[in-house]
Amino acid sequence: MPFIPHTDDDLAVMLQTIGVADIDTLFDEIPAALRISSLPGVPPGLSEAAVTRLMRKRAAQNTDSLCFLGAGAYEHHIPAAVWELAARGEFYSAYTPYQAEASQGTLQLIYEYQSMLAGLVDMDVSNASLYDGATAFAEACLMAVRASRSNSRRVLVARYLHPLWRKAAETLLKGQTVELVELPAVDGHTDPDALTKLDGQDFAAVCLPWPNFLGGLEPVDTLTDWAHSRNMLVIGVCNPVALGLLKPPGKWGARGADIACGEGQPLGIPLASGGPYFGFMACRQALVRQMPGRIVGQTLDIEGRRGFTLTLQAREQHIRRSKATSNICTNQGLMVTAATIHMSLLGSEGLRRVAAQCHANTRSLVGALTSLDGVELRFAPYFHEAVLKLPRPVAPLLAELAAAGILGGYDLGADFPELGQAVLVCATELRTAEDIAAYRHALAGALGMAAAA
Amino acid sequence: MPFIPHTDDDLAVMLQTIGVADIDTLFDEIPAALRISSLPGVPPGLSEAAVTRLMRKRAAQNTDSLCFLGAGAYEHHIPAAVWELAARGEFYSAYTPYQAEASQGTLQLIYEYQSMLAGLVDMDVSNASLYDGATAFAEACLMAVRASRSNSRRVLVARYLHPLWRKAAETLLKGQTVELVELPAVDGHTDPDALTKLDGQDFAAVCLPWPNFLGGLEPVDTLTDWAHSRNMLVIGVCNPVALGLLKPPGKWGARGADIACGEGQPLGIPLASGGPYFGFMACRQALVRQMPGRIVGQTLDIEGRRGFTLTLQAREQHIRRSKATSNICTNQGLMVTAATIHMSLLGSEGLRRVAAQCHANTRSLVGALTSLDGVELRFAPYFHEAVLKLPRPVAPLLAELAAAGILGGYDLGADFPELGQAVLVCATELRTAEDIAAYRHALAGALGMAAAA
Amino acid sequence: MKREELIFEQSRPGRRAPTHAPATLAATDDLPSSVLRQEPPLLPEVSELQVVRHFTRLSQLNFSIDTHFYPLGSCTMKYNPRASNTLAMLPGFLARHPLEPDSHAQGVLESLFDLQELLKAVTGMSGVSLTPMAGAQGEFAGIAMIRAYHLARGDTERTQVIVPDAAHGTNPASATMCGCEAIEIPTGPDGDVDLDALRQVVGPKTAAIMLTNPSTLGVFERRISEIAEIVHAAGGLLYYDGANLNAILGRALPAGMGFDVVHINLHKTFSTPHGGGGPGSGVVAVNPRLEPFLPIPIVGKRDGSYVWLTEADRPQSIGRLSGFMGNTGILLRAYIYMRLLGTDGMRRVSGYATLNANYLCARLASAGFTIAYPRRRASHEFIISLKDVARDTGATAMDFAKALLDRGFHAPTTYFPLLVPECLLIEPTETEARQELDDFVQALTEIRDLAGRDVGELKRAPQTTPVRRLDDVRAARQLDLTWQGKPRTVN
Amino acid sequence: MKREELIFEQSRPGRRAPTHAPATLAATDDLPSSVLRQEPPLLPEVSELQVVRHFTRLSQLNFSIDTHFYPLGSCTMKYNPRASNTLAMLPGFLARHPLEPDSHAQGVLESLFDLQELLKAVTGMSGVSLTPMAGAQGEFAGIAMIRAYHLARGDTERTQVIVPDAAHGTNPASATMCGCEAIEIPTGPDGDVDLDALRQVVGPKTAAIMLTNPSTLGVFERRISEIAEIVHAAGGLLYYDGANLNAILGRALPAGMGFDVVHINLHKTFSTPHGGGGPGSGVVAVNPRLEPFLPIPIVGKRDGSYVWLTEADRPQSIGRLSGFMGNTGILLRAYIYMRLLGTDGMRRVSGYATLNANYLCARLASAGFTIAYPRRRASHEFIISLKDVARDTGATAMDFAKALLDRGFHAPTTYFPLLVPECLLIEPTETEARQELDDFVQALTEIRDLAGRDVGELKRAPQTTPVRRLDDVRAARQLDLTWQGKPRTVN
Ligand SMILES: Cc1ncc(COP(=O)(O)O)c(C=O)c1O
Ligand SMILES: Cc1ncc(COP(=O)(O)O)c(C=O)c1O
Repeated sequence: MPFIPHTDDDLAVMLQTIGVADIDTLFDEIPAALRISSLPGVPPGLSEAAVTRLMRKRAAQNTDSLCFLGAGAYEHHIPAAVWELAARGEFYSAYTPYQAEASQGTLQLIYEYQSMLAGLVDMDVSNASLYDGATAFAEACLMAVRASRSNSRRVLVARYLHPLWRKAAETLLKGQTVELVELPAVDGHTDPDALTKLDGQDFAAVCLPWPNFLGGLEPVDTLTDWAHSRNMLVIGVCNPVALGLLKPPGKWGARGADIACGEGQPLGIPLASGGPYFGFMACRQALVRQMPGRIVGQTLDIEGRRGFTLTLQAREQHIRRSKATSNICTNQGLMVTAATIHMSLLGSEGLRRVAAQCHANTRSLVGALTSLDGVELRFAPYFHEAVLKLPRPVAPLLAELAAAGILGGYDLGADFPELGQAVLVCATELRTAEDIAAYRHALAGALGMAAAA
Repeated sequence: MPFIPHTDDDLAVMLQTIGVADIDTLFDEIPAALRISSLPGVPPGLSEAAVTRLMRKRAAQNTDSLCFLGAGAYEHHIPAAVWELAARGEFYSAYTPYQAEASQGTLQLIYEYQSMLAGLVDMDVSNASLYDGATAFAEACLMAVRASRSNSRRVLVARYLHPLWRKAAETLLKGQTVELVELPAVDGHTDPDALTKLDGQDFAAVCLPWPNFLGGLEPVDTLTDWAHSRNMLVIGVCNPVALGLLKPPGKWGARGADIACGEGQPLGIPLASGGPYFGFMACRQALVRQMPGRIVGQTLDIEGRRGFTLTLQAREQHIRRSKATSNICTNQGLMVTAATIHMSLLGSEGLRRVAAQCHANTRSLVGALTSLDGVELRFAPYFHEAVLKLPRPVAPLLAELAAAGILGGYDLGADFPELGQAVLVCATELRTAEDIAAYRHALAGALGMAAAA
Repeated sequence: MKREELIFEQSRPGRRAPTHAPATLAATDDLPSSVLRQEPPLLPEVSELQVVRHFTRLSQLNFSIDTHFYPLGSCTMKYNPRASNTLAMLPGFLARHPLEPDSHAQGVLESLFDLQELLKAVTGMSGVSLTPMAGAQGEFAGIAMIRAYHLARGDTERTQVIVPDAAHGTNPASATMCGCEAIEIPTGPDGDVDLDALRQVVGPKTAAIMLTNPSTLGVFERRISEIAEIVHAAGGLLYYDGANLNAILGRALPAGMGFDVVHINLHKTFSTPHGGGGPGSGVVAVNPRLEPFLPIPIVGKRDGSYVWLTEADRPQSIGRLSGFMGNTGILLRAYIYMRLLGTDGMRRVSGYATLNANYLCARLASAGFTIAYPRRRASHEFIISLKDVARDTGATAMDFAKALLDRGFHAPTTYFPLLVPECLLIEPTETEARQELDDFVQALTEIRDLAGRDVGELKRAPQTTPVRRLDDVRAARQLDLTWQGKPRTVN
Repeated sequence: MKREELIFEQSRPGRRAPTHAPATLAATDDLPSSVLRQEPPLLPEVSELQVVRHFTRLSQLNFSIDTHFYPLGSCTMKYNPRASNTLAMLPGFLARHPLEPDSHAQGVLESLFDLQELLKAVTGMSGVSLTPMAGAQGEFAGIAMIRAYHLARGDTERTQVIVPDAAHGTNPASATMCGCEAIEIPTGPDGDVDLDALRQVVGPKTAAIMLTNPSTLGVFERRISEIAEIVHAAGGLLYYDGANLNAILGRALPAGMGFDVVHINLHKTFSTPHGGGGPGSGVVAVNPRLEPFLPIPIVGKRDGSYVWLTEADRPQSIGRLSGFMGNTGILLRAYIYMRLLGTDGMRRVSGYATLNANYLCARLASAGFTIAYPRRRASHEFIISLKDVARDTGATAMDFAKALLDRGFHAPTTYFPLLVPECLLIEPTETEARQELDDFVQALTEIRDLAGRDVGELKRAPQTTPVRRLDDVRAARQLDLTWQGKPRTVN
C-alpha cells in the first residue's frame, strides 16, 4: 500500500476503536446514490521503478536547443546550491508559516527576501510573492486602483508590455471592471511627445515595463514625472536581473515609482515549461496596507529575542474574507526560497556582472546577426533582448532554426504588426561566442547565404 | 575568489595581526629552491556555469544501454528518497564521528546499519564498512588468518569467485604472504567430492561465494561442515540482495559461517562506473576484536540516555598504529548511509520481492535466449545470473549487441576457458518482458537468425 | 545553538564569490548613464559556504512534514514523495522554454494531457484546465467561467455568490475578485448547510454557490443533492472547492453530487509540496456546459501530437490566468504521484485518511475532549472545541497549539472555522502511522492535565522552539518589513 | 525535541511500502528449499514517510561543514561545493556499468584522464593512478610500489619503513599491510625530524621513509632536501603522505622536495565530501622510476579514444586494488572542483588556508594560549597545548572540545599528534571567514575563563547536544553493536 503505513493489525484495532466493521462504513453519510466503488478511468498503480522509467522516457521525449528565446523567461545559470538547499525537506514540505515559532526558518528567509527584493527595486516594502509576473502585474493594477486618489478604474499601460501578461491581466481585471488603456508608442517605446493625446482623461496609474517587451528602455523618468503630475500612481514592471544594472523604479523621475512588480523567474528558477515561477511586488511604505499577499515582519519574543512572523494579516482573505486585498492564499514560497538563495550567492556585484554580461552578449549577437544581409537592428538602446528585422517571413525561419536545434527568438508579427518581419532575440550570460556563431551560421543557412563572417 | 570569503580588508587586518607583509611571506619556511610560483599544467579556473556545461557535455558523451550485465555490479531500482536524504549536507559534509555528541545522527545510523547488515547475513556483529566487495574479501582473508587457530597463511577459495576480486585480493594479500588456493570445481561450482585432494594440507579458511560468479549456488552446507571439521574458518562472500531470498551464511551447515563479507552496491548504490560502492563485513561475536574497520556501539550518557559512539578503537590504526587490524581509516560512510535508507525503504519483504523478481526475470531471460538455436543454459540452479553457451565467439557478438544498445553480459572465456564460448547474463527486477524481447531480438539478429518467438 | 544571524549581518563589503557570475564586468558603455543604477542593490556579500550554512541552519528551524507530524486541518499535510521531486526535476523537464515549439516539448505535453484525463476521472467532469496556480486562482477561474456562462446566455444580473459561513476565506474573496457579491449563509447545528437560509437567498441574482464537501467542519454535506436542486432550479451553478477532495477520492464524484465546476488543490490531495507557502496548483474541471469557458492554454491532441490549445481553439475561454501555462513543475509532481497511486491507491487515500481522522476523533472523545459534531462521522478531518477547558482553566486553543510544538507536533489549525469557539481543526492524513496518532492523543491529554494543574506553565509554551511566543501586536504596530541595518562592522 | 527512536522501534510487522519493490512475490519454485532463507532478515517495516522523517531528523543531530565551523586538524574540513555533487550525479554518470565497453564511457574516461593530468601538475610527478579508494589505500599502493621497485632490482632485503613519531596512524599500519616493518623516529624540539636519529636507522634494509610535509605538527619540514639525500643515499625511497597538500598547493611540489611517490586525499585538498566517514580517494602519483608499478586500471589514450589500461599494458603493475576502478564518483567531484579553482584558485587555497591558520594562531597566542611551536610559521594548521591550563585548573583538552560543541563549533582534533600533551590540532581551512575565526577565539577564551572560574561547570559540557558525555568504557565493555530488541509492541 504505497504511502499507507497501516498494518492489518492497526486496521483491526482502529476500526474497533471507532466501532465500525470496515473502512467503507466510514463513508455511510454519503448518500448511497452518490457513492462510487471504483475509478475506472484511472490505471492501476505503478511501482516507483516503473514511474521512474516512464518519466525518464518522457523527459527524453523533449528536445533541447540552444536558447536565444527570452520573451519573459530567461535561461540563466542557476548555482547548484540553490536547489540542493531549496529542496531540503524542511523547506519543501513545510506549510505556510502560520505557527511562527515552528517556522522561523521560512519566516526569516522571507524577511531576508523582502529586504533583498525591496532593495533591488528600491522600494520600502515587499510582499512574500504572488503567482507569477503576469498576475503580479494584474494585482499591481488592482492595488493602484484601490490606492489611487482618483476614482478612475482605468490604468495606462505601455504598448510594449509582455502581450501574454496583458492578456492574463485582462482576464483578471475584467470582473472588477478595471480597464487597461494603451499609451502611444513610437520607435519601440512609449512616445512621451504624444501624451497630450490623453489630456483630459483620468487614470489611476501608469504601468511601465523595464526593459520593455522589445528589450528597450522606456523614458521612465519623463513618464514617472508626467504621471505624478497628473496624480497617477506609477507601476514599474521590471526584470529583476536587469535591475542589477538599470535604474531601479524607486529612482525613476523626481519621486520614484510607487509600486514595482515583475516576474521572479530570472532569479534562480528553471525555465521548466513556464512554471512554477513567482511574481514579486514591492511598494512605498504608504501603500503597504493595499498590498496583496503575505508579508513577514520582524518582532520580539517574550524573552526579547528577535523573531519573525506573518503580519498585516487583516489585508488577507483568511481574516477579511470578501473584503481582502486579494484572494491569494497559497503563493510561490519555494520559488522565493530559491530566489533568496540565488541572490545571496550572487551578491550585488554578481548580479551586476550577470546583467552586464547578458547585455554584452546580446550586443555580440546583434552584431553577428546583422552582419548578414537584410538582417537589421530595429531599436537601440536595449538591455538583453533586441528586435531584428528579417528579410523573410519569420515563422518558417524560426521553424527551420528550431529543427537545427536553435530557438531563434520570438516572432513579433502577430502581436505587433507595426514591426513587420521582426524577431525578438535574446542572449543571456550563458550564450558563448561559439553559440552565437552557431546561430549566425544556422540563420545564414536558412536565409540561403554563405555564412562567412 | 571562488570559495574564499576574505575581503581585501580582512586580508590587510589579518596580515597585520600576524605581522607579515603578504601571503607569500607565510611560506618563507619552505626553502626558496623548493618554492614554485605557479602551476603551469593547470588551466585557468572556470565559472560554475562553464563547468556545468562541460560536465553536462561529458555526461552526454557516454552511451546508455539496456543492461543485462551484472558480474559484480547490478542495476537495481534506487528509490528517489535514498539519495535525496543521503546527500543532505549534514550527512554529506560531516567527518568521521569522532566527536560522538556532535555526531549522533551518523552514529545512530551506523548502529542501525550494523543491525540490518548483521541480520541480513545472520551474524552477530558488523563493521561500519570497508572500501568495496573486493577489499572486504581480502580483509576477510587477512582476518581469518589472524583469527584462525591454525598457523597456515593459506586460504581456500572457490574457483567461481569474482575474478577481479581475486586479483585485487592477491595484490592486497601479497605483502603479508597470505596465499589463495583454489578449490576443485565441477559443473559451475565447487566439487564437494573432490575435496579429498586437499587432505593433509592446512588452511586458515575457506571462502564461498553466494551466489558464485556464475550465478550458481555452491554446496555451502557441505563445505561449511567440511571446513569446520578441519578447523578452518568459513567466509561467506555474499550478494546482499540475494540474501533476501537465499539462506544467510550464519545458517550454513551445522554451525554457520564465521565471517560474511561482500559488495554493498546492490543496496541502493548507483552503478557509477564502479564506485564509490562499499564493502560489508560481519562476523561472529567471538571474532569481533579481529575485525577491521570502524564499529559503533550503543552506550549511555551521563544522564543515562541512550547514545552511540565509536568503540573497540584499539583495533584501529589511529590507536594501535602498526599493530592495527588494518590500515583502513576513511571508509565508505556515505554509501552506508544510502544503503541504510535503502534497506529501510524496502524492508525485509521488499528485499525478498526484489530478489525473487530478479530470479524470475533471469529465468525469463534464459528461457527467451535459449529458445534461439545453439544458445544453451550451462548450469542450474542459478540466482540472477546464468551462463549461456553461444554458438559463436562471444566478444564480437557482445560488441554487436553493444552497438545495438544492449549490454549483453560478461564474456567468460578469458577467465574460465573450461566454459568455452560462454556469456554470463543477468536480469534484475528492472528488466521488463519488453527488454528481454529486445535482447532476444538483437541476439537473433547478431546470430543471423529470424527472431520469431 | 548559535542564533542564526540575518544573511545581511554576515555580509562584508567587497567580498566576491564569482563562481556564479562572470569573472569580469562586461562593458555597458552603449547605455546612457541616465538608465543605469547608481548604487548597488542591497544584496548580501557572502561566500558560498556562508550561504549553504545559513540556509541549512534556517531550514532546521522549521517544522515540516519531513520532520514532524503536521495535523493542520484543511491543509492535507501528507507525505510528499521524494520521487515526485526528483523526477519532475530531471534536466529534460527543467530545460523547457515555455515558448519553444510544441514539437520540442512532447514529453511534457503528453504527461499533462494524461493528467487532464486523470483529473476528469476523479471528478467525473468532462473538461479540465491545468493553468490555475493555486486553489484561489481555481476559484477565480470557476466563478469567472460561471459568470461567462450566464453572460453568454444573456443572463446579466447573476452576480451573487452564496457561501456558507464555514467556507474558507478564499471563497468569498474570489467572488469579489470576479466582481461578484458574496452572500453568506449559516450552518445548521448538525454541521450541514441551513437549507431554509439557502432557499431564502437564491434567486435571479444567484450566480453560484461555493461549497466544499466534506466541509471545513469535517463533515459530509448529506443534503448536497437537494442543495444542487435548489440552486440549479434558481438558475445558479454549483462550485466545488476541491480542497477537501482527499476525503472522498474514489468514493464520490463532484460531478455526481451535482457540481458544475471544481478546482482541486494538487498541493493537498495530490501531494505536491507546500514549500513553506507554495507553489500550488488549482486545476479546474468542468461539466460540458462550462467547457467552452475553460481558461487557456489546455493540452490537446492533434494528428498524433500534443499541442497547446489557445484562443483560436477556445474562442469563448475566459482567457489566460498566467504568463505562460501555470505551474507545470507542480503538475508533473501530481502526475507522478497519481501514477504511483493508481486506482486502488486513490481509494486507499480517502479510506485511510478517513480512518485516521475517525480513529483520532474516537480516541480524543474517549479521552474526554469535546468533539464539535459528535453525532457525525468525521471525514478526513474533525474539530475539537476547547471551550470548556478554556472556561475551567483559562487555557486557550492557542495555548494548546504552542504546547504541542514543545512536544514535537505541529499544531492543528486553530480558530478556523470561525463558528466553533476555541477550536482545533485536526487533519491527520492517511500517511501517518497509528503510533503517531496515539502519541498525539497522549500529548493533548498531558497538555489538558497541565492546564488543570498549572495553566501559567502552559502559557509559557513553547519553550523548546527557536523563539518563544512572538509579539504579533508589535509586529503590526512597529512595522519592520525589511532590514535597515548595516553589515556588522569589522572589528 | 522528541528523542529519535531507532528505526526498528518504529517498525511494525506486516507493514508494506511496495512502491519500491515488486507488488507481488515472484515464483522461486525452481530453487531447492535447502538454499532458501527460512526467516526474514531483520529489516525495519516502515513507511516511506517514516523513513524520510527518521533520517531527516537523524541528519539534524550531526555537526557538519554545512552547519558548523569544523576546525578539525589534519582533516581539511573545507566547503564541499554543491556543484560537485550535483554534476557528478548527473544520470549520464550514474548509469555507467563498470564493465561496459570503453566506447560507451568516453565522457567519464576523458574526465578521469584530465584529472590524471591535473594531479601530475600539482605534484610534479609523471604518472598517476586514480584507483586507491582512500589515503590509507594510497599509502598501501605507494609502499607496495616501492617494494616492487626494490624487488625488481633484486633488492630483496628492504623491508623497513621509517615513520616519524608524529605520523598519522595509517602510515605505520600501511607499512604493516605491505609486510614491512615500521621504524619510528623522533621529532626534534623545533618540530622537524631528528636527522641524527634518521641517519642512525637508514641502511640496507631501508625501503622507504613516509613523511607528510608540512607534518601533522603544523610545520614545514625545512630540511626535507637533506632527508631526501640521506634516504636516497641509503637506497631507500621517499613516500609523501599528501593529506596535508592543502598547505602547499601551488607553492611547492612533492616531486621537487625529492619524493618518489605521493598519495593525495581528494577528500581533503580537493574537497570531496567526508560523508560521515567516507568515501574518499587516495590517488597516487609517482616519478618515472615507479611508473611501471602503478596500480591498474589507469586511463590511457589510444587512437583518439580513452581506454582503461590493465595488466596487458602494465605488466609490472602491483595489480588491482578494487573490484573495478576505485571511487569514480569521488574522482569526478574532485575534477569538478579543480576545474572551478583553476591555477590561481589552487594557489589561493594554500595561501588563504595558511593565512587563516597563522591569523588564528596569532590571535590565540595573544589571548595567552600556549602554541606548541611558537617560533615556527604555522602551515595550514597548528597546535595549541592546554597542558598549563590542565595543570592549573584540571580542565583537559577534551573538556575544551566538549565546551566548544555547546558554543556551536566542532572541536579541533584532540590528543593527536601524541607527542604534544593536551593538544588541540586546529585547521581552519581557507573557506572560513575571519568573523568565524574571531568568534572561535572568543569561545576558546571564554572556555578558559570558565575553567578558571568553575571547572565543574566546564566538565558538565556539552549540555546542548542531543546527548551529553557518553560512557565510552561502557560501550567497549558491554558491547552492544546491533539491535536485539523487538518492535515496540502494539498498544
Ligand atoms: C477549504 C479550502 N479552500 C480553498 C483553499 C485555497 O487554496 P490555495 O491556498 O491553494 O489558494 C484552501 C487552502 O488553504 C482551503 O483549505
Ligand atoms: C596525515 C594523514 N595521513 C593519512 C590519512 C589517511 O587517509 P584516509 O583516511 O583517507 O585513509 C589521514 C586522514 O585521516 C591523515 O590526516
